[in-house]
Amino acid sequence: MRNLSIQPKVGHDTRAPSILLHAGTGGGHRTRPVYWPHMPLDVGAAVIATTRLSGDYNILTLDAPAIAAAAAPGQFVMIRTSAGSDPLLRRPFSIFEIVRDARGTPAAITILNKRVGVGTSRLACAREGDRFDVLGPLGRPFTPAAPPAEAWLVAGGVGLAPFATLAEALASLGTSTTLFYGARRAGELFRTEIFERLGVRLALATEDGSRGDRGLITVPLDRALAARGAAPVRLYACGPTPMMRAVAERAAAHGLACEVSLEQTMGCGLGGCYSCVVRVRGADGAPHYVRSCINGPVMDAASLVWEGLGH
Amino acid sequence: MRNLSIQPKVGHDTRAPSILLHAGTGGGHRTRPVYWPHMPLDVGAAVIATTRLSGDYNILTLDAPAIAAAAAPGQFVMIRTSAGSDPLLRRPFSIFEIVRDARGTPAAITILNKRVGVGTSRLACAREGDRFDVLGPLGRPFTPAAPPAEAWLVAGGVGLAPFATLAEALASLGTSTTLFYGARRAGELFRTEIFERLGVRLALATEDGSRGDRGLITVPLDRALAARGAAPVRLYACGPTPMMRAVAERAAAHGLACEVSLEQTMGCGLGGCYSCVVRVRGADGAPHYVRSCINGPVMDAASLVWEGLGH
Amino acid sequence: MDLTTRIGPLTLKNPFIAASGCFGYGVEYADVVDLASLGALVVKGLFLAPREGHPPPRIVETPSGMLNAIGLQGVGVHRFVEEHLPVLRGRHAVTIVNICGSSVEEYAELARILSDAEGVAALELNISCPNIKAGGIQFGCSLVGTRDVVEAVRRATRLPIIPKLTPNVTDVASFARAAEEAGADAVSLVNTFLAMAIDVETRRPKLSNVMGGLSGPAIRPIAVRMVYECRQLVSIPIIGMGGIASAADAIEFMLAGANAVQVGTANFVDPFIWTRLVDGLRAYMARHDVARAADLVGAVDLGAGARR
Amino acid sequence: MDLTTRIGPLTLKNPFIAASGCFGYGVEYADVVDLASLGALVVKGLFLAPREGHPPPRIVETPSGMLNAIGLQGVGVHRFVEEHLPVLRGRHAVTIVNICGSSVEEYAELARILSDAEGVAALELNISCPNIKAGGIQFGCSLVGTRDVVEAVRRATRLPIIPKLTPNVTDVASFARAAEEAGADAVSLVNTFLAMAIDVETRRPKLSNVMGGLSGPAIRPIAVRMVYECRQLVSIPIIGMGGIASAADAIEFMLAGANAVQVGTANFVDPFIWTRLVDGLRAYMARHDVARAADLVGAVDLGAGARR
Ligand SMILES: Cc1cc2nc3c(=O)[nH]c(=O)nc-3n(C[C@H](O)[C@H](O)[C@H](O)COP(=O)(O)OP(=O)(O)OC[C@H]3O[C@@H](n4cnc5c(N)ncnc54)[C@H](O)[C@@H]3O)c2cc1C
Ligand SMILES: Cc1cc2nc3c(=O)[nH]c(=O)nc-3n(C[C@H](O)[C@H](O)[C@H](O)COP(=O)(O)OP(=O)(O)OC[C@H]3O[C@@H](n4cnc5c(N)ncnc54)[C@H](O)[C@@H]3O)c2cc1C
Ligand SMILES: Cc1cc2nc3c(=O)[nH]c(=O)nc-3n(C[C@H](O)[C@H](O)[C@H](O)COP(=O)(O)O)c2cc1C
Ligand SMILES: Cc1cc2nc3c(=O)[nH]c(=O)nc-3n(C[C@H](O)[C@H](O)[C@H](O)COP(=O)(O)O)c2cc1C
Ligand code: FES
Ligand code: FES
Repeated sequence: MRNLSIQPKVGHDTRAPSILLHAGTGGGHRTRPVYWPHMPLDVGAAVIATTRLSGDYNILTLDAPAIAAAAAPGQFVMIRTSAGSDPLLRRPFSIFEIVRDARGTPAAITILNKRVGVGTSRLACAREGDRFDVLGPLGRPFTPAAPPAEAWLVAGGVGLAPFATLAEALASLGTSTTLFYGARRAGELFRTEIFERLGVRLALATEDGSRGDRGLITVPLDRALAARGAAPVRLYACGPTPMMRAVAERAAAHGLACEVSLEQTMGCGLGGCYSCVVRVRGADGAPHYVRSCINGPVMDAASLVWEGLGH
Repeated sequence: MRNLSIQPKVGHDTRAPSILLHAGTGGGHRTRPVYWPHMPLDVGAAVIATTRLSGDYNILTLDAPAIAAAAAPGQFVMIRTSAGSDPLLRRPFSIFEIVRDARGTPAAITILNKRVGVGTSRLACAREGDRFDVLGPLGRPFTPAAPPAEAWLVAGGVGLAPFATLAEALASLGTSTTLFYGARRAGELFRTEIFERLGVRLALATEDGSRGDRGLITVPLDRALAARGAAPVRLYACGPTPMMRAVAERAAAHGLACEVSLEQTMGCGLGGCYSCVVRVRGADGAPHYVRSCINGPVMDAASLVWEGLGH
Repeated sequence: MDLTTRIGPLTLKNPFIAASGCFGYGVEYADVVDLASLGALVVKGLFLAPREGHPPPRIVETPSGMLNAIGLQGVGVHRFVEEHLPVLRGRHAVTIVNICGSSVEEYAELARILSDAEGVAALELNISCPNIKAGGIQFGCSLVGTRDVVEAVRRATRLPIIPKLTPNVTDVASFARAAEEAGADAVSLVNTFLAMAIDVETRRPKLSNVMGGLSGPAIRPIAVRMVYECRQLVSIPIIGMGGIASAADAIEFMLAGANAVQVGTANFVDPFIWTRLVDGLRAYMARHDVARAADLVGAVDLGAGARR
Repeated sequence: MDLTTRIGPLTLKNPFIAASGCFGYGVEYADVVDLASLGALVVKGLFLAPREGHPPPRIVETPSGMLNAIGLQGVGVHRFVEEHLPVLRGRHAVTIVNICGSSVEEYAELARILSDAEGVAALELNISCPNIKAGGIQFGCSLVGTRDVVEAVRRATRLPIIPKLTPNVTDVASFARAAEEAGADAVSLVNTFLAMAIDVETRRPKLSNVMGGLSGPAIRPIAVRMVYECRQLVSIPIIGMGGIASAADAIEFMLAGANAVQVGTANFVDPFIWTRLVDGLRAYMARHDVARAADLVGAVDLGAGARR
């Protein structure tokens, strides 16, 4: 593997993709972007390294400098896991880390992969030198809180994935940050050192009590909410739907802003297929389906209709 | 790779699969074989080694001792090149070598693979440790000539594949053997040392004249036919159809026995699908389609109808 | 755990049947698998007379599927009865014979001959082969033709009769109903989808016959839908097939409404699939606390939110 | 080298068209590909009114294919004309609008509205969507329904009209002929195959709508056959589709009889496919010494030995 190290990225681009900035009617050919501030790229990326974390989890380092350079925290890539047509569709993955070379230039991305089916199994078994088509960066990123606000990141299991880049952005803004991170057992709490290195406070929970609080991540979260001071808090959640919903309800109860990163089934990742919809309440108060690939994956928790939300 | 060496196999089983030995009507459950003297096995075989010979050719060593132990010269295996359904069907390959351990016990088989499409590309790119389902041994093997008859093997390109095991069997019978081996250029004449080690005479030809005779393999073959002595000669041919036909015609003209190893498209390799048919003239003189997977791949050249034969 | 399934008067020891044309005459597999361990096997389509079939290429692979245009090469019914049936009987195989005629009378004649032979468990009426000009699909694409063949065979035999339906129609369930009304004991579906592949380099069709039948995993979701549709309309047993390659696939067909399933193309890929199917079904039934495989038939749960 | 292809009065700069429902309203791809470089794009099926579509799950993957039951979520024709059409016009996209009605009158009304809008190149009549109860396939599965819709739209507009045919019928070519006789400028085929997938662990259908439409490489050989059959029966242009994922696949459809092709599912897998298609066609034409892409249309060589 090439000699790469992870270093905080300065001057993060955290603009959201400008959903439907109209290009105007004046025939202005290719002047203003309609959807994508950064045109997504499709990169035939070599696997630079693969690190097994457990039977189900591994980290894949992919040689995709252009995507690494363009990505904002919370964005994702669509990875093609077969050259043929089985499996056919790409699979969405959060960009876990931006790997930089010695000069700080983005050189690669990593993916925190959890094996659940055929595509993730291929990524679990990938070896150095294998190539995968990687399309990205895609989707609406997080809005990082700036001081004096604090940032509380709430991760469940593989829901940790979008938070490493967010923590970097928060660190570069000087925002005080806490990671609430829950998993089934201690052995499934991965890569906490990334966050510690960035000065992030950790609050851990495991279902079997083998590390941190015993129980769900809401145990330390509720304690922190009860004890919180005057500083405004911005919540970020990624994980199983019931967990995100629990966080969103607490955010609402405490009047806190909350962004969640959704993981709907996605056919295209570009707004083309309308497969990835979730319901949000519009200006009229009525629920409407919107595409979580371009209106998300990061969405304002307050607008979401949780009833019927899958995964 | 494990420490394996190729050694002549003693006491070769060269019985043909007994096509339709009827099991009788007497309700004798599982007593006598109907089709297969050795029940074919399906082995999830690990790649022990892969040796690149050229851009298009490689040799794959597969950990399939049970198949190695049961195989007769000219038999083939059906290899599944994907775990999923694309590509769907297995691909047929001659058993190239029987690899034996230090004690002479069959330990593995090798495959001489020529990349022509999706399945052979996967085998070309396979790496140590990869696993493939390998079904075999299958098909009707060669009938090795015994002294005083001589054996002349005529190979074109990847048509060399079934002859390494045949040469072994001939060597153990003490049969005087010549390999006529043609390819496009010197760099595509592979593994001649296997044959030299067994005492096989070589007659080579390349289309560009870079080694042996310039032109087709019929150049040295015709010279040998013109010069041959009194000993009866048995011909064996494997390669492109026009080459095999040319050999068969010469065999007929000289009144020599000739077996050819055919490479029809095969769906199953077991006689189940009727995809692999070739026409042979039956007792009535009329041409009938027979399945080259179980009536072949090795067939008596005299019975074959060459018109319309593909590949 | 009860894996048996009933197809009219026939009780199969498990729901897994080797599909016609994908298992030779059964004898080819006699040394490879224990034929008696299969629910049943269906032999290659038989006409009265021997047939040469189409010239090669007879198959071509397509994404997750294959086309075939074998053209029903076969030994004819008489040689089958003399040569192959005794072997199958010797191995205690439950043998279903797939028959094919170019006239209604030929189907009836085949049924009479096979009724007199020892060791035939049932007849599958191939009125759906897309690969031959006369016979087969000409009946299977018309409700009248379907009814005529079934009625004629019904009069000719007391063997269970199972018309095999083509998927190349607008409303397959209406054909299942026509078959049921005409006296069929069960229906099997689907046969292959008429399809075509062209070699762009030579501009020639990849099959000598120009068109062929698509089978394999590619067609599975369409076949499942068709079994489901038929289940809504008929009460006779349904034998489902189309791309089954695992126990889960088979269970999917059963939940959609199939009483038994056939496996064709997957047998080419894995001739030892049969024990995997039985083991997989057993494991599933244990996991889900299902005592009788028959309880899975049509047990898809449409839930409250379902739209249809 | 001439890549142009004519669809009735319309001349496309190349034969590659983005398929309806697989390219959003086109605007989503405006920053990803040069919309003007496509032969044309077909926007997502539009009704008069906005629609919410079906609840998720709306798609599920199957072997070499996918099922979808989006349920025609859409902004309705008026918002499309106001919001999206100007963007497409601004990018010089050749825009074909896919319209869908629950009555013949709704199709005609949509046609009138779109005739008045600036920047609509043609109308594709979606009479073949398998995923909605009213509208769509009820017309596409009946010859009379097909004729009625085409005639009504013909009276309502001077835009080129292209009925999109369903493959879920016994004889698709008869529908192509009905469309031709009723005044269609071209036909496009195939829409998706009605299909179903069941999660065996939950026993629930994998799609909220129970059934969905199968698309992708899995269906390609059936779609090629259907295009070929239609080519034998009609003389209007045919726009072929179904599983096209490469220039070779597209050329296969052209040889079978397609004047142009649409690419749907493959655009999800590779949104940058369009340049690969154009480059691949050019390379093929150079290699085979073909001056005009139009010369490939229907140029399959059945040879002497062909049986059909
Ligand atoms: C924006 C986004 C970001 C994501 N980031 C990550 C990440 O960083 N790391 C990671 O490991 N995974 C991530 N996922 C989930 C990942 O995409 C899925 O696990 C993957 O697509 C499953 O593919 P498969 O072929 O392995 O499973 P399949 O064989 O397709 O399915 C296996 C099982 O997984 C279920 N499944 C399918 N898709 C999803 C899904 N989206 N979420 C949950 N279950 C699913 C299926 O219903 C099925 O039961 C993300 C998803 C989204 C939408
Ligand atoms: C009994 C037998 C023994 C064989 N032994 C060997 C061997 O030892 N080494 C080896 O490299 N190959 C051998 N072959 C040929 C090998 O099976 C084919 O090359 C292989 O199946 C092609 O698969 P693919 O997926 O790479 O090609 P595909 O992608 O399926 O096809 C690519 C191209 O190859 C052509 N093709 C497909 N099958 C064959 C075939 N059987 N012969 C020639 N061309 C074909 C196709 O028409 C197409 O043009 C043998 C074949 C048989 C029947
Ligand atoms: C090579 C081949 C030959 C076939 N021959 C017959 C046949 O003779 N009679 C018949 O009814 N069906 C025949 N079929 C159809 C199969 O029995 C089965 O209906 C179809 O292949 C779908 O199942 P599958 O996807 O499991 O293969 C044949 C299929 C294949 C692939
Ligand atoms: C997600 C999805 C949505 C679709 N929506 C429409 C639609 O709105 N109108 C329509 O006529 N066809 C629709 N189709 C069908 C496609 O346009 C096309 O006919 C079909 O997918 C076959 O082509 P393909 O295999 O290239 O995808 C849709 C297909 C998919 C996969
Ligand atoms: S994934 Fe296709 S629209 Fe969102
Ligand atoms: S390959 Fe199936 S019968 Fe020979």
